[in-house]
This record gives sequence, C-alpha cells and structure tokens, in this order.
Amino acid sequence: MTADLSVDLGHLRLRGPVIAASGTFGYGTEVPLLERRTLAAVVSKGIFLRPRPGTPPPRIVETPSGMLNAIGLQGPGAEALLRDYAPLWSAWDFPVLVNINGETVEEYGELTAQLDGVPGVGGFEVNISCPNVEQGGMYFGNDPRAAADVTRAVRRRTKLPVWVKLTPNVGDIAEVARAVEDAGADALCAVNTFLGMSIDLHSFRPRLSFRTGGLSGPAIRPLALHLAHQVARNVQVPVIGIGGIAGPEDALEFLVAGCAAVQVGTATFADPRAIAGVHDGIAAYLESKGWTSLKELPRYLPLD
Amino acid sequence: MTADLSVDLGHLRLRGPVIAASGTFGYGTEVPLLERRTLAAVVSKGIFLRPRPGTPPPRIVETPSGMLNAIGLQGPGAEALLRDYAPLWSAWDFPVLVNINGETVEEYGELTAQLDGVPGVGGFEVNISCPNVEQGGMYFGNDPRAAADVTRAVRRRTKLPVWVKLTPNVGDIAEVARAVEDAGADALCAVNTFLGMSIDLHSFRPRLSFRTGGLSGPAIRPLALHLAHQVARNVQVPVIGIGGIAGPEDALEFLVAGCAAVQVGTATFADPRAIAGVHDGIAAYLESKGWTSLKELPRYLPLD
Amino acid sequence: MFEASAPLSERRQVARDMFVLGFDAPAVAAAAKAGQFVNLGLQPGPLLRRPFSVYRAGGGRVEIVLRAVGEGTSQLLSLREGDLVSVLGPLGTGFRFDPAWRSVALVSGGLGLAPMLLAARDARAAGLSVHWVHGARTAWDLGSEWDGEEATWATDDGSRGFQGSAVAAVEEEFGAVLACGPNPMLAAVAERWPDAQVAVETYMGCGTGVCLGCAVPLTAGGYDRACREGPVYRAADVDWPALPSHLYYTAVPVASPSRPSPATGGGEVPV
Amino acid sequence: MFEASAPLSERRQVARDMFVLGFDAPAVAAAAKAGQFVNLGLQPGPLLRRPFSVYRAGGGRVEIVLRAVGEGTSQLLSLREGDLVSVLGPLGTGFRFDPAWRSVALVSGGLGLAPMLLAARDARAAGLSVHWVHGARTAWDLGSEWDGEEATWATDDGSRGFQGSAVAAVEEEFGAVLACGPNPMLAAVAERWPDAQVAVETYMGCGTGVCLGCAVPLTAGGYDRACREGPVYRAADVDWPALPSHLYYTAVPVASPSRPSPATGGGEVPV
Ligand SMILES: Cc1cc2nc3c(=O)[nH]c(=O)nc-3n(C[C@H](O)[C@H](O)[C@H](O)COP(=O)(O)OP(=O)(O)OC[C@H]3O[C@@H](n4cnc5c(N)ncnc54)[C@H](O)[C@@H]3O)c2cc1C
Ligand SMILES: Cc1cc2nc3c(=O)[nH]c(=O)nc-3n(C[C@H](O)[C@H](O)[C@H](O)COP(=O)(O)OP(=O)(O)OC[C@H]3O[C@@H](n4cnc5c(N)ncnc54)[C@H](O)[C@@H]3O)c2cc1C
Ligand SMILES: Cc1cc2nc3c(=O)[nH]c(=O)nc-3n(C[C@H](O)[C@H](O)[C@H](O)COP(=O)(O)O)c2cc1C
Ligand SMILES: Cc1cc2nc3c(=O)[nH]c(=O)nc-3n(C[C@H](O)[C@H](O)[C@H](O)COP(=O)(O)O)c2cc1C
Ligand code: FES
Ligand code: FES
Repeated sequence: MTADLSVDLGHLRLRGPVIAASGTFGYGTEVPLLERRTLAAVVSKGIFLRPRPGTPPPRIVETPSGMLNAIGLQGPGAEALLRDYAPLWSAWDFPVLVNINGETVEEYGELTAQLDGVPGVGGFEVNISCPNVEQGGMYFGNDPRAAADVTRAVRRRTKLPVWVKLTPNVGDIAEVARAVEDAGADALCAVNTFLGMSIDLHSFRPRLSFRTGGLSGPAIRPLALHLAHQVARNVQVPVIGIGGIAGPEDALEFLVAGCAAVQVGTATFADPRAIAGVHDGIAAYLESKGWTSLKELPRYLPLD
Repeated sequence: MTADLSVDLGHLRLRGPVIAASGTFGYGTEVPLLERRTLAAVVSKGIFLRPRPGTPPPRIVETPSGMLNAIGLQGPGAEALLRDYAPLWSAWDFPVLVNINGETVEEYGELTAQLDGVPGVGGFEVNISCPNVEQGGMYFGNDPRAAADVTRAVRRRTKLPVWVKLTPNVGDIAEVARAVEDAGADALCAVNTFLGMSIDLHSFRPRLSFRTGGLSGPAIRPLALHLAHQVARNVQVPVIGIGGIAGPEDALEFLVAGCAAVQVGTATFADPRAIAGVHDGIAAYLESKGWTSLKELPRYLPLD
Repeated sequence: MFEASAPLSERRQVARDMFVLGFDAPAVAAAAKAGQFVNLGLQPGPLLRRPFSVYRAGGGRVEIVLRAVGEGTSQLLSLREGDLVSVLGPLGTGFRFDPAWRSVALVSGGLGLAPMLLAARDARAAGLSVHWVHGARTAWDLGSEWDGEEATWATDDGSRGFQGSAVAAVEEEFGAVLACGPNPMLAAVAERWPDAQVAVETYMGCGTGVCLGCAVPLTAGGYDRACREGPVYRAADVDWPALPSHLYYTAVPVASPSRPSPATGGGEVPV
Repeated sequence: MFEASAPLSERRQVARDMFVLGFDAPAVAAAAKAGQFVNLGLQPGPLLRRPFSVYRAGGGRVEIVLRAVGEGTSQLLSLREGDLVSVLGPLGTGFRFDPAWRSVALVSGGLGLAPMLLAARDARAAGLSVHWVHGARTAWDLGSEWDGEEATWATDDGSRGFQGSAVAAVEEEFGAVLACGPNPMLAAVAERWPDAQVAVETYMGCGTGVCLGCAVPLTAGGYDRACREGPVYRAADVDWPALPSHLYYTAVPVASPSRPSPATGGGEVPV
C-alpha cells in the first residue's frame, strides 16, 4: 500500500508535496527526468516581459553547504516563453507555474495578462525579490505595501493560482506575508535566497560580477525553516516551504513546521534525481509510521 | 621576517587581527591554549548583571556547515565574574572585553558601571541581540533607537573601549550601525547569529528547547561577510567581522571587505587551535605576497 | 588534553552492528581514565566533533565502541586502516574510585558498555572487586569482550542471562555502583542507588567547556557542563526529567534511494 | 546522460602533479565523445559536483586527468581504489569532426590536454590526419601519454621542444584547429584561427543546463551555457574579454598549519 501524498492547496490539487523551484529546473525540459511521477509541479525560471541577457560571469560561487548566485534573471521574455515552452507544458500531467518578475508594478500586471489563459501556463509564482525601479531600486519584497501592490496587479489579471514568493532579506517577514495574503495571494512561497557575498583573494574584489548574490542550499535550511514557520503561523493561505531541502527529512521538517508543500532547488544540482528522492523518502517515512496519508503527519503550529 | 599583523583600532591597539568571539571561548580560561601569542583579544561569554541559569537542554543542534544554539546567556553575573575571572585576566598580555547584556537600558548601564575600572576588564562588547522587556520583548538590536539608547547608557559609564555587536536579523543593518556609531560606539562587531530553527521528527517539535536558536559557523559566512561589508561602508569607526571564519582565507575576505579585525567563534569547537591557524595563515599569506604589514592588504570599499 | 591526527589501526566487530575502532594516539591513550571521552573530528565530514567514551587505552592506542546512528558514526565506520581522524582528548571528568568501597558494580545498557572495560581496569587498580552487569535487547546486542571474572548478562528478550534490564539484574549489594547507558536507564539507576556514579550523554558543541551546549540540569538548580564537570555525575544530582530523553539512537526511517551516495553502493542509471 | 555510483579503478601519474583517475561506468564510457565532460559528486564532500573533461573512455571505464587545485580535486586525488564517486555524464556538446578537413591540429596547454586523446580518436575515426601540439610550463608538466603519430611539444622554458606557447608552436596549416587550455590561451587561438573549435571552462552549478551559472559571453550578444551549448565553441563566437580570466588554478597561498586535517598528516600535540 502506498501512502497518499497528494496535497490540496485549496485553489489547486497537487499529486505530491514536492515542487521544482524556480531557476533550478530550467523550463522543466532540460533534464530527461525519469521519475516524473514524483514531480508535483514545476516553477519555471524567472521571466520578465521582455528578454533579459542576465549578468556577466562569474555568476555562481560555492560556499560551505551552499552557493551564491547572481544570474540576473536571464530569460527569453514572454513571447518566446509562450512559443517555445507553453506548448510542451500543456501536454504534461502536472502544472507548470511561471515565475514572474517586473521592474514596475505595471510590468508584473502586463506579463500576467500576456500569459494568462495560454494552455500550459498553470499559474503564477510572483517573485517580489526584484528591484522596484520606480522606488529607487528598493526591493518590492522588502516593503509590505509594494509587495501587496504587485500581488494585486497580478491577481486582477488572472483567475489562475497566484503564489507570492517571499524574500528573507526583510526585517519582519510576517508583515509582508499578511500584506500579500490580504492582496489576494492563493499561497505563499517561503523563501527566496539570502543576500550574501564572497571576495576573491586574487583580485581583491567580489567573486560575483554582480558583487552580491543569493545564498541557497543546505546552509540556509535552518533559517528558511524558521521563516517559513513564521509565515505559516501568520497567514491562512497555504505556505510552500523552500530553502536547502535535499532529502526527505528536510522536507518533513518544513511540513511539520506548517508548510503544505515544499520546493527543492539547489539540491537538484548535486543530484538530478533529488526530487524523486525526497518524494519517495516521504512515502517511505509515512509507511514506516503506518500512516496512509500525508494528512496524518503532525504539525507544529503553536499559537503563542 | 615576520609581517606586522598588529591592528590599530584607534581606541585600542591589538597585536593581531584575530579575536576570540563571545560565547565560544568561555572566559578565556577553559582551553589551555598553547598559541596564546596569536590571540589579539578575547571577548568573554555574554553576561548579565545577575546570574542566569540559561535555557534547558537541548541547547545546540548541528546543521549543514553550521550549528544552532540557544544557550540563554547562562552566566554567573557581574559579582562572580569580577571575583573569579577579572583577576586572572589582569595578568594576561592581551585585553579581555566583556560581552554585556541587559533586559532594560538601565541594566546595561548598571552592569557597565560595576565592571568599569576593575583591573582585567579591558572593554565592553555590547550585545544588543537581547529582548527589550520594556518594549514587549522586541530585540534592542532591531530598533535603531533602542540600540542607540543602550550604546549611550554604556558609553556614559566608561572610558574603556565600547564595541557594539550588531544582529543580522534586521531589515537594514546600516541604519542600526549608523545609529550606534552616533551614540558613541568605538567599534562595531558584525555580526551575531542568524535566527533559525530545526524540527525533531521524533517529537514533532523544535529540537531546541527554546524553539529557535542562532545559526553560526561556515554556513553563514557569505551572509555575514555581506553584512560586515555593508556596515564598513556606512560607518567611520572600525568594524570587526564575525561569522563562519574557520581559516585564514575566510578572515582575509572580511579584512579585504573593509573590516579592521575579525572574531573566530564556532570554528574553535572543531579545532581548539583555530585562532592560531587563522593568525599564522594570514602571516604566511602576507609573506607570500612580500608584504611587511597587514596595512598593505588591498581593501574593497567602493563608494557607490 | 591532546589533539592527535591519528590513523585508524584497528577495527573489529563486538556485537550485532557494534564495532570497535582503534586509533594510534599514544599521548591520549596514556592519559585516558575510565569515564573520560575523546572528541573525534572528520574532514571532510560534519562540522562538529563527535564524542565517544574511551573503551580501551593502551599500547599507544585509543579504542572506542560504536554503532552507526547517523552521519558521523557512519562515516567513522566506513574508514579504512590508515585513514586519519582528529582525536581530541582525553576530555571530561571520569569515574572516581575509592578503595574503601571494597566492591563495585558496573551497570551498563547497550552502548553504555563503552566505559566499563576501563572502569574495571581502574577499579582493580584501586583494589576493588568488580562485578559487571550488562544488558541489551537481545543476546546479539551484548558486547562480546570482557576480561574480568564476574559478569551478569541481561537481555530484554531473555535470549541470554537475566530477562529484563541490567538495573533489575543487580541482586547483590556493592560498595558502589557505576553506570552508563541511555538516560532513561540512568534515571532508574538514580532511583535505586542515589549515590551511583553515572556517565550521561548530551549533545556537545565543543567538548572542552567553552560553549555551554552540553547542559546537564541539576537537582540543586542550574546546569553543569557534561564535558567538563561531567560526563560522570552522582546519580541523584541530575534532574532526570529535565535531561532530554529524546536523544534517539535510531535515525528517522526514511530512505532516499535515489540520492547518489557512495554509501548506497554502485550501479549506473539513466537520468 | 547517466548517473553512476562508480568505483575508482585506476590511478596513475602522467606529469608532475598531474594524475589520471579511472572510474568504472560502462554506460557513460560508451556514450562519451571528445570534448564532453563528466560531473563528479563526492559524499562527504563539497556541495556541488566538479566538471572534468573525459580524458579516455573504453573498456567500461571513464578516465579524467587532473591536478589538485582545491577541495574537490584534492579529495578526488586522495581516493583509494574501490571508493565510489557519483559520475554524471556524458555532458555538453563535444567537438565536431568533418572528413572534408583532411587534417586537424589539436592545440592544448597544460590541463587542456584533457580532451585531446579522445579528440584524436574521434578525428581518426572521421578519417582525419591528426597533429597534436601541446604546451606546458616545463618538460615536467607535459603529459606523458600520447598514442598518435604526430606531436609537437612546447614549453615556456624551452626544457622540451619548442620554446613558447602551444599556439606559437603551430607552424603548418591544418584543415581545422581544435583547442583546449586556459581561457587566455583560447583567446589567442581565436585571434589566429577564428574558426577553431575551443573547449572553454567556466564555473558550473548543475552541469545539466538548468541553472544558467556557466554563462559564456558571446560576440553576438547574450550568453550561452557552457554545459549545454558548450563547452565547445567556435573561437570567434566567444566574447573573450568578457569571459572571466580570473579562474585561478592555484589556491591562495595560505597555510593553516594548525588545523587538524587528515590531509596534513599525523602527529599529536598538546592543546
Ligand atoms: C560523553 C559522551 C560519550 C559518548 N560515548 C559514546 C560511545 O562510547 N559510543 C557511541 O556509539 N556513542 C557515544 N556517544 C554518543 C555519540 O556521540 C553519538 O552517537 C554521535 O555523536 C552521533 O553522531 P552521528 O553523526 O552519527 O549522528 P547524528 O546524525 O548527529 O545523530 C543521529 C541520532 O543520534 C542522536 N544523537 C546525536 N548526537 C548525540 C549525542 N551526543 N548524544 C545522544 N544522542 C545523540 C540524534 O538525536 C540523532 O537521532 C557519546 C556521547 C557523549 C556525549
Ligand atoms: C567543462 C569543464 C571541463 C573541465 N575539465 C577539467 C579537466 O579535465 N581536468 C581538470 O583538472 N580540471 C578540469 N576542469 C576544471 C575543474 O572543474 C576545476 O579545477 C575543479 O572544479 C576545481 O575544484 P576544486 O574543488 O578542486 O577547486 P575549488 O576549491 O573549487 O577552486 C580552486 C581554484 O580553482 C578555480 N576553479 C574552480 N572551479 C573552476 C572551474 N570550473 N573552472 C575554472 N577554475 C575553477 C577557483 O577559482 C579556485 O581558485 C574543467 C572544468 C570545466 C567547466
Ligand atoms: C541558480 C539559481 C537561480 C534561481 N533563480 C530564481 C528565479 O529566477 N526566480 C525565483 O523566484 N527564485 C530563483 N531562485 C531561488 C530558488 O527558487 C529557491 O528559492 C532558493 O534557491 C532556495 O531554495 P534551495 O536552497 O532549495 O535552492 C534561484 C536559485 C538558484 C540557486
Ligand atoms: C554557543 C555559542 C554561544 C554564543 N554566545 C554569545 C554571547 O554570549 N554573546 C554574543 O554576543 N554572542 C554569542 N555568540 C555569537 C558568536 O560570538 C558569534 O557572533 C557567532 O557565533 C558567529 O560567529 P561564528 O560563526 O564564528 O561562530 C555565541 C555563539 C555560539 C555558537
Ligand atoms: S560541549 Fe561545549 S561546554 Fe560542553
Ligand atoms: S552549469 Fe548549470 S546551466 Fe550550465
């Protein structure tokens, strides 16, 4: 007997709890993944309305149990996405959500409008870790009001699922979480990468051409777990936990901490089959406990 | 020929750039350290005015390339510190700074007054990662105004060096840094531990009895480096870099990023001689470059 | 205290899943007393060291006994002869021995046998007569090495010796009791023999007394450091209900079949 | 693409500090073409895999050639026979071969020799005559393995063959040029032979095309993925000044004499 691992997000039913994280799984087409059955959903690489070249190399630096990246949201733009990928996605038996980005509130809205209703586009993950050019480059995600504005702009343009992906680089993540929930998000994804830096001792300059980058991987797991838990305690909509998940135990920690599902990112770099490993390991765990459904997993969500 | 590794902090001259971090080196008396020559200074375990029992176990959890701790500032209080340790310290050839803590602004001030002028007490490192009981448990370090208040309360009571140790769990660390600089800090220490959590899959509760803990160790290094660099770019007083430093390369990254000195913490758990290793490695590096002094190390402090 | 970059020089099995590893570290071996521990560092490996009781010490070699329960212990058991491990020790305050006791019972459960061979050695050196009472789940889980005269075996399933716990198996009176085993067993020891010396286990950060991570709650209030004042305590001095009993020696039973790990063995699969 | 948990089955030295490692991974070996690479995962070890050109492939074995420049390569070189490594590959787009060229020059510098044995194999299979021109710092740094007819050696110090770079050592005309070596050398190749096929190196996150970490700046604008569209490019298509030249193959020369590391050897010191 196999345990029921399906997840009901309210606005969307997933066949499992493990989702491929944006920017770490390309457009879902790169790796010929044998264990597709274990993929609950894919979030595609972050996209802007128009094509973006991305940042010059070096774009990544390894750090202890983690990595910094500054890809600069390289992407083909909405038009090419719809032409090259959406048709493929429409044939798949799990949803693909598009990770959307903008430099202005209006750009998020326009991008949503262009993608909405196109077969293959299963929903939106709104990346608010983008600099707001109208407000002097301050990140949307750092300001509850700007984050809510973006969420509303997207929400207005679509009836598809709208997930908002929170940044950890903020004083009070719960405040931003409540603001975007109020603005109409169907689910919150916690969290994106943590701002970091690394210095090259040959050039005496940052190793990344962009100077700073986002830290991901197992190193951030305890921090991400804490933030995802904070968010789960402060909103009613489902929370999708992200950050350093490599094995089933890691995913289970996020689920116990109140998340409805998880995303796996950097771990797939070391192991192209990481998602299958997490999924199958959760199933094995439930079975070892004699549980028939993920719903039997105890959750830790104290009120105080 | 040995390179000159001494560091002039303006208010204090250190014989080297490597300081033992608070809470990871006890009171400097625990480990019979053969390589004392390499110790620039010791910051003692955080202390309150009165004795504190600390939190119940478990107090620590290992994480990938890091660890969470929630010791709860266990300590003997000012009286026992002066009786048991200050006399020993007064015989040492490097300064010991006391890491001071309080639940109210007044408590910081009183603790400073009690310790000031006692032989062996070489200065103060003000830990502002404490909950402010007068303001509903909000951390002093998260609020530029409260942080400045604490700094002033300490500054008023002593002419000894006053370092203020910043918390990374804040929206804009530069704002807090400028506020405590204005309030009279002689140096800023960046950074303390990052808030994190870990869940026990046997009990379905946090592994730490205190629920959350502070993440330290190599995992946080890229984050700490980024914050220390931010601070260094925003203040005039010297900055002491802290976070995940285990080897000489790590320390050099912080020095290039604008720090005047560094502290080594968690690394000493894996290697009781880590401080000597960092110090000697920096010396070897300078010599390999043909430099006679740490002052020749290029710094990366762009203005924009 | 010494830090030795010590080669593995011995490996033998002593019970089901239970192995002895020996490292050449003469200075540590010469200084080690019963109840003390060594803190082992692996590189590459987990960030923190792993503490292990000294099982045997002599001939320039330090031995420990262990079972694979997680990352560190698994890695230790996959070492090959000659591989280097950083051995830090001896650490902590071991058992005390008083000739006035005349006799001593060594009571251990499971891996709690670890300090008992040295305890027997040091007890005999103090002129005491030694009786070892050792319990485990089944006969397969009892350690196989004992060089003393008197020993009583206990198993949960009665497959060898007394059926029941090692504590219950102690029938005579002794001048003193020394015990080691899972914390709940030690709580039972404290009930019966408040003055027993028990070696506890806690999570450890440093092993050298600087981090305060290894807090042992005391009945007198406050906390001691297991790595410094301990790991050996007077049984009644420990506040047993406050000492975590949820230090599990079994990993969470999840399988990650598809993670590429040398530990999972060979094979080649398309991706 | 395959993922193999593959045992080390071969280790030999081919130049000063330069070693060949062989892993039993039949499916990878059978599929590998010249210019492709494998991405090696170590556990315990660094988080990310490490990419290496396929040096030789056959008999069920994949070989790579490397020098210790950091954590991953040092760990690889300390493996013992039978130790398992996760081999992911073959990856990337290798060299193309066109019988119309008649002859091909393989130009390599230092570790850039890595893909050249396979390139020679595949070139011969395409009916091409092959001339290898290989340069290094000194005679001690040249690789020692070459199974072909024509080869020209070049050394910076003139200790063997031509004094100067491998690029300068190429005197004849060839139907095509294939090159591999440090990026600055490849920039020189691009100057002289815009149509040469060159195998570049970049930092890599995934090696499978999903992370966009391995960006290669193109003269046409934008970036390609070294792990997917590359690592082999038409020389003139790469925007060389924009490709990082600060990928150093020498660690920062700092010594951490007192860190306990198996790598630093034995010894026991008081602390
Ligand atoms: C003073 C002392 C002496 C010890 N002597 C021995 C000995 O002789 N033989 C032996 O096999 N073990 C001994 N231990 C326990 C040993 O240190 C742990 O089993 C080991 O640290 C586990 O490491 P790991 O990486 O394999 O497991 P991890 O992956 O760290 O953990 C695996 C499981 O073990 C539990 N665990 C981890 N560390 C500890 C710990 N310190 N105490 C209790 N549970 C823990 C965790 O809860 C987890 O469920 C001793 C511990 C102490 C403090
Ligand atoms: C397609 C490809 C093929 C390669 N083929 C070979 C080969 O056949 N033989 C071989 O020895 N090496 C090869 N390399 C380079 C090899 O991947 C790196 O030397 C290795 O990743 C270094 O790992 P490390 O952990 O030892 O060093 P690190 O500790 O990661 O770094 C040590 C030093 O090497 C530099 N470095 C690290 N990674 C790279 C990289 N990917 N490219 C350039 N510099 C780097 C760093 O700047 C640092 O100074 C290849 C790289 C690529 C991308
Ligand atoms: C190379 C790389 C590229 C990423 N690109 C994006 C992106 O385009 N949009 C986004 O919202 N998050 C992006 N992320 C963040 C991940 O989706 C994820 O939130 C983060 O990496 C933490 O999870 P992990 O530790 O499992 O990788 C990227 C991460 C990496 C490592
Ligand atoms: C066990 C432990 C106890 C600590 N206690 C204190 C403390 O009392 N006061 C303080 O300001 N910082 C304390 N810290 C934080 C360290 O001084 C340091 O800022 C932090 O650990 C990051 O540095 P590291 O990664 O080198 O350990 C403690 C850290 C650890 C790991
Ligand atoms: S383990 Fe650090 S004080 Fe005991
Ligand atoms: S290394 Fe990830 S896309 Fe090339």
